[in-house]
Amino acid sequence: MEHLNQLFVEAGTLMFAGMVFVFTFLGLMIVFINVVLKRLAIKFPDAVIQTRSARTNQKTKQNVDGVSPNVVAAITSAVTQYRKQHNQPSSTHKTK
Amino acid sequence: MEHLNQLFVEAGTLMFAGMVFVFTFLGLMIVFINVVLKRLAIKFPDAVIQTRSARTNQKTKQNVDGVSPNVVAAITSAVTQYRKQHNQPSSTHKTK
Amino acid sequence: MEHLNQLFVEAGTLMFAGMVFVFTFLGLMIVFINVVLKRLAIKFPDAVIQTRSARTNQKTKQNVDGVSPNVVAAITSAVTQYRKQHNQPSSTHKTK
Amino acid sequence: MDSLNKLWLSTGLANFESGQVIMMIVGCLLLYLAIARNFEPLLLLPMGFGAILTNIPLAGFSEVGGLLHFIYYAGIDTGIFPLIIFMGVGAMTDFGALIANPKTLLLGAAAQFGIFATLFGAIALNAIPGIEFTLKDASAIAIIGGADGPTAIFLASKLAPELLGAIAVAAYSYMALVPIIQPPIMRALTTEDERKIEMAQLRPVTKIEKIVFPLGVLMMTIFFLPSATPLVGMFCLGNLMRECGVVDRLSSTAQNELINITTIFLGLGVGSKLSAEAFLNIETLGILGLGAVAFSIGTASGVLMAKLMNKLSSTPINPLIGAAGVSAVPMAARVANKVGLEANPHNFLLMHAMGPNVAGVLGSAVAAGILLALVG
Amino acid sequence: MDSLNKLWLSTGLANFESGQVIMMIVGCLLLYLAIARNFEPLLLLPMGFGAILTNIPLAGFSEVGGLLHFIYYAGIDTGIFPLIIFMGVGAMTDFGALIANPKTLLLGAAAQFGIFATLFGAIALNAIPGIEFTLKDASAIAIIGGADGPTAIFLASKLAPELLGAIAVAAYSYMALVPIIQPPIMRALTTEDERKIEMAQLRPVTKIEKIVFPLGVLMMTIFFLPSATPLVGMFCLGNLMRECGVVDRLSSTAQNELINITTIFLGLGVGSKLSAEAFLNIETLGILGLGAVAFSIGTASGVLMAKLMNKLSSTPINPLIGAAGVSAVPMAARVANKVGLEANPHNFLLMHAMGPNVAGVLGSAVAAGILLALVG
Amino acid sequence: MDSLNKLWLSTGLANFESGQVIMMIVGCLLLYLAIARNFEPLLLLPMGFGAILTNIPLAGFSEVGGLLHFIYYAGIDTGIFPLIIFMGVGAMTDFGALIANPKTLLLGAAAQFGIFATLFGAIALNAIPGIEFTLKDASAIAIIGGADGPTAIFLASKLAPELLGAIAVAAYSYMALVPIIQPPIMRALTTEDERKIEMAQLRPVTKIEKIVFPLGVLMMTIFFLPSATPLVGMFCLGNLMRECGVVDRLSSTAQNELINITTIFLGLGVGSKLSAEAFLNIETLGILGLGAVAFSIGTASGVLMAKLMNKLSSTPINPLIGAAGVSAVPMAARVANKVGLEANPHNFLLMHAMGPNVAGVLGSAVAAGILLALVG
Ligand code: NA
Ligand code: NA
Ligand code: NA
Repeated sequence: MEHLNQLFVEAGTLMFAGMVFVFTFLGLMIVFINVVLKRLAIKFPDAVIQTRSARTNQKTKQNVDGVSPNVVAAITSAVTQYRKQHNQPSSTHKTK
Repeated sequence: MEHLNQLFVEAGTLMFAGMVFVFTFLGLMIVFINVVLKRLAIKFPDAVIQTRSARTNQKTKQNVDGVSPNVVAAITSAVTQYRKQHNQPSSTHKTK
Repeated sequence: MEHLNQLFVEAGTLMFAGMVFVFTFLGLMIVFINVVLKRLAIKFPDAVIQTRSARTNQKTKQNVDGVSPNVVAAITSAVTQYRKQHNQPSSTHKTK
Repeated sequence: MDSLNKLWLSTGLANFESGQVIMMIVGCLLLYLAIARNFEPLLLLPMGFGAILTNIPLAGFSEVGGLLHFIYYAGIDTGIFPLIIFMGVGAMTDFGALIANPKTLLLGAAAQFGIFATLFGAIALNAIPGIEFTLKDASAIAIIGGADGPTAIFLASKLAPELLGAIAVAAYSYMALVPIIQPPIMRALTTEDERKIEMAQLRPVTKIEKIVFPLGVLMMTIFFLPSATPLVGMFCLGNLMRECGVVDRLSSTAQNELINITTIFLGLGVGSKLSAEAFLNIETLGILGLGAVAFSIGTASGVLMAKLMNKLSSTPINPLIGAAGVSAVPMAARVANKVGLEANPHNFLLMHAMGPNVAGVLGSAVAAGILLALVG
Repeated sequence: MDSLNKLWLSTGLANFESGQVIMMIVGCLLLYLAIARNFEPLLLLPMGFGAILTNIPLAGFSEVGGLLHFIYYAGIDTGIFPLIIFMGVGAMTDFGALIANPKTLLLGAAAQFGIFATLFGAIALNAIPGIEFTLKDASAIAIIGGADGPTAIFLASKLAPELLGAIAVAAYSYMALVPIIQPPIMRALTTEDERKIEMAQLRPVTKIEKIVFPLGVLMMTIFFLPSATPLVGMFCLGNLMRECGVVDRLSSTAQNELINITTIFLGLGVGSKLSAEAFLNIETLGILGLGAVAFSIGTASGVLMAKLMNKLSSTPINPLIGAAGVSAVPMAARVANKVGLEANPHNFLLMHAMGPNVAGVLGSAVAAGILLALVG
Repeated sequence: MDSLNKLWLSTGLANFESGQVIMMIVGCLLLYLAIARNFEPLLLLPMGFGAILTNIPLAGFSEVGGLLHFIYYAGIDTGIFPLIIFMGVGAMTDFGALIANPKTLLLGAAAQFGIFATLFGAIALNAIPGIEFTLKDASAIAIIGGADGPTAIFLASKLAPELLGAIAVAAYSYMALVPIIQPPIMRALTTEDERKIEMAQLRPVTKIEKIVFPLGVLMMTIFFLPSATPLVGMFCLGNLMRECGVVDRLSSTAQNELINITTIFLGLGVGSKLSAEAFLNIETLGILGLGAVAFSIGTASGVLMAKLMNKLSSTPINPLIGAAGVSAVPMAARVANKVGLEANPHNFLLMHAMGPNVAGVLGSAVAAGILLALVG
């Protein structure tokens, strides 16, 4: 009983210290995001070139895909099917 | 020679016991298929929805084989995209 | 100092022996290519069928990029190639 | 005939012990849940199969020289498999929603109360005769409340390997049961009006933020909680590979082939801990019960925290997204979205719930680090 | 110059032994068969390459610390590589044809007579001076008749590791020679009319049957032959992953990347057993001879069993499909189809032959289990 | 409170040593170079991350039982990871350009002078107090001049494991700096007219040549330099799988998933050698300096050799392609192409430079074998 009481005290301390620590830690992460990341985002915005290249990418894809509008939909479905078989992006998280 | 005779007896026994066992075992598997699986098949037939999707699947496949231009183009693009993502021939050398 | 001198001598010897060996070795490789490989190339030229299929391949690629009416053939080969590289359903069993 | 007799003595039928039979049924049950009920099949299927294999008489799968013995000691006892999976999960995780709305980190923190309250509860169970949980055992059990499979396996393999099987079964089962466990608690603790709250659209997040975020998280973990760095470090490595844009082939492999290969072996290895001696006892019942408690308390804590924040915050916060703080990515976020849609058919909470959802992953890794530091 | 002399003494030319030269030629022969003759290239190419590497003087590939030494002891001595490959083969195998026509299991059983007859023959070879096969050796050799590579490697690594190289070479070579070995035997044992027999179309098989089948096979193996559960268990795990429909990403990885990676290393590791001492002796000749006998007897047994069944059965059975019972999937089934087409150009036996073909895989795994239980 | 105090004592902040802080900054620098500067990111990113992880106080990543300790001793100390990567690189390498113009092998040979001259230089550095390089150390350092990452890691792990971290950092950094280091040297040693030289189109190469080439290279290595067969053998295995056309699925796996998985772990494992004791000393400065010297001398030797060959040869040879002899595939070949285009906008040297480029890979593997044979 003595022993159990001591365990309870230890568990209670753990609970308290643990929750304090978790909140402190994730709270500091908020500070980090609000202070460091926001400044970085202002200083290094996503480059216009990058946006452009992304656009070019999309264009390229359309070109590769074959320029016919019907085909685009077909491709989307083909790619989706392919991803389902090989990537399963929505369910992958469950892997853990 | 004594020893060899004994080995022959053992090998013969093994041959007999082994074939009996193999036939018994695979024979029981026949029973299992005929009794258990067949009943399960009746009790849980493939859902209609599933059959449908299977058919759609088959159709898609047939189209691929049987040249329906839209879908076919879709696959080409899927393959191209896939290759881009997985092969990257120009940068692969850098792996080393 | 004595020791360092000895190291220098060893390093120099290594440099000399190493470069001699490297040149000899790669030089022999030149002989190997010029003598063995060239003869093999004459004796076993790439089969005409293969050259043809290679040409078709090139054409196919152009077709895929340029979206010409021959797309159908391109897809067939793309799908076939893709299957060959990644699934090989017919020969996979041989893996065992 | 001597040979046939020897053959009979080498059959399973002649050597079965009742415990093995029961554990095989447990294994089949896990397979059923995985296949028919879609309970986290990627892990429960190999785990259930491993449970069957390890209980086969004479086969020696989990004895020295056996396949599952190799797998367990090479991959789980060392912690390598859960860490590789954590790297893959990191490579699959998009922290965009969290960076856009960092307040949701507090929800991920609050939900960890499920862990620490369960730790207390596990100690309390010692009052029941037949149950004797040390502080290490209790910590390993409590982590079930983190709703994060690899974290639970990693911690259990360090603190209480003999309970690993039961803990993994409980963790993955309850993760699969999230859509059943959470909604009643969420509805009970919120009003209709609260559930209808729509939230402001998230700001776009730049590439640099996404790249620096995992590095920042790692640095903070290094400074304040080195014992969590194996888990957080591998997670951040995966996430950095994903976001940096220069090692896409590594990121893709980490998310696909590598995590798949590891998952098969992790499942088999965990299943090998489902032996009769280790599983068929009253402690397993206790673990299963505590697991349910842990999930419920975590859900409630998250929702209550969100209610509090909604009152204090200038921008509206739907309390439902607090439930996603338990992690169980992305199931818990989907549940929040679904319950929200019931109250307000135009209210799509999914993206908003992804913030607390991934915060919960970090939160439970941090909690695991605390337990390792203080109890391990 | 001292350095140049040291360099000369470190060349291969100054250190070759004749056995090593011969074994390198054997390795090159295997490469030739793989590349130019398409003899099971996926395994024979790395195996031939491994044979060359292991016989390089001074390089120490197969000595402690060498690459092939690591590969062999980590992957083959433990049985891990063949089991992973068996899992992948399971994930590639469709049991539909077998479930639709379960009688064909008897053909897969009959063909295993090739194994047990060869065991007898291997003992008989002891009459030749210089050959001394123990019962373990004979069992490992006999399994060549199973026409199943990973099964042969697994059993040989357990019962007679010193014969592993020769057994693997024989197994894969004869598997590649199936289209040459089988047809004459098939034609000799059947009449033109029998070869013309057309078979009834197979019934469709439901999803539930395909899911429960591997579990049923596993259960039966557990009950009656636990020593076969490593092979059968991993095979059934792969097949279950394939059919259950909820872990497609695991199934795909097992069928592709995982089996490919393992195949490379399995081949290299088996090749490392092709050293001069282990291979260049009269026993290897005996093994190669016995392998041919095993394949022939297995083929004949299958065909004869099919003839018998055709006479007793109400539905017609083409005896040619009995030859597919030796496994060698899918080569043997294709051979049955081809020989059938010669007799009747409208007779497509491929699907019908897939039944005995996959039954043969199970049959030889069962036979391997029996040998392990009684001899191991 | 005792628990909070214990928690504080378990933080990184309370336990940091200055060396660890500096090494973390080095790790971050490597990440920066990889991500922002695109310096060989596939290896430098995991390496930089590994450097951070290994220097975390209390976390024990590189102590017995730690993740990086397992990775290092299983994969790098044994040489397995670099050899697997070499196999993958072999599977990615097309020797067509080399076979079409075999003279370029001499350029690949000449560039290895960078290695042996650096060996001499490393010994000379012993004159500086605080630096004491043995002949083994000097050899491991010199191989940086080979401009080949896995070769450098393999040799360093055998000859001077305590220098492995610095050597790998230097090797990959300078490989990434090839576009900056080489052009000035190339321009200084050639005239405008020489840079303008156009080369004759390469003859087509048949399939049989490409298949037999790796086997021939392997045979020559076996005859003359068995100590190089681990590297050359695995490289040739990969190349044979690529060219033979019958094992495409193995070749594809070797080029993609297998090399990706190995690269992640190789990088982490190498990073684990970046501890303060091993890296923060004057010897590292020496290694970094010697690395730059090695690349420069290698480049110069290649260019000068090409100038000589251009004078002696009947067909014109652009001296710029000599610089590609250092390997650093395909970067060095691209640099040669780019510098050539500056002088003559119609002069595409890329394919011509691929010959010496892949010759350089063979050349440095041969050089590594020589060092192993004479010094190891
Ligand atoms: Na959590
Ligand atoms: Na068989
Ligand atoms: Na080089």
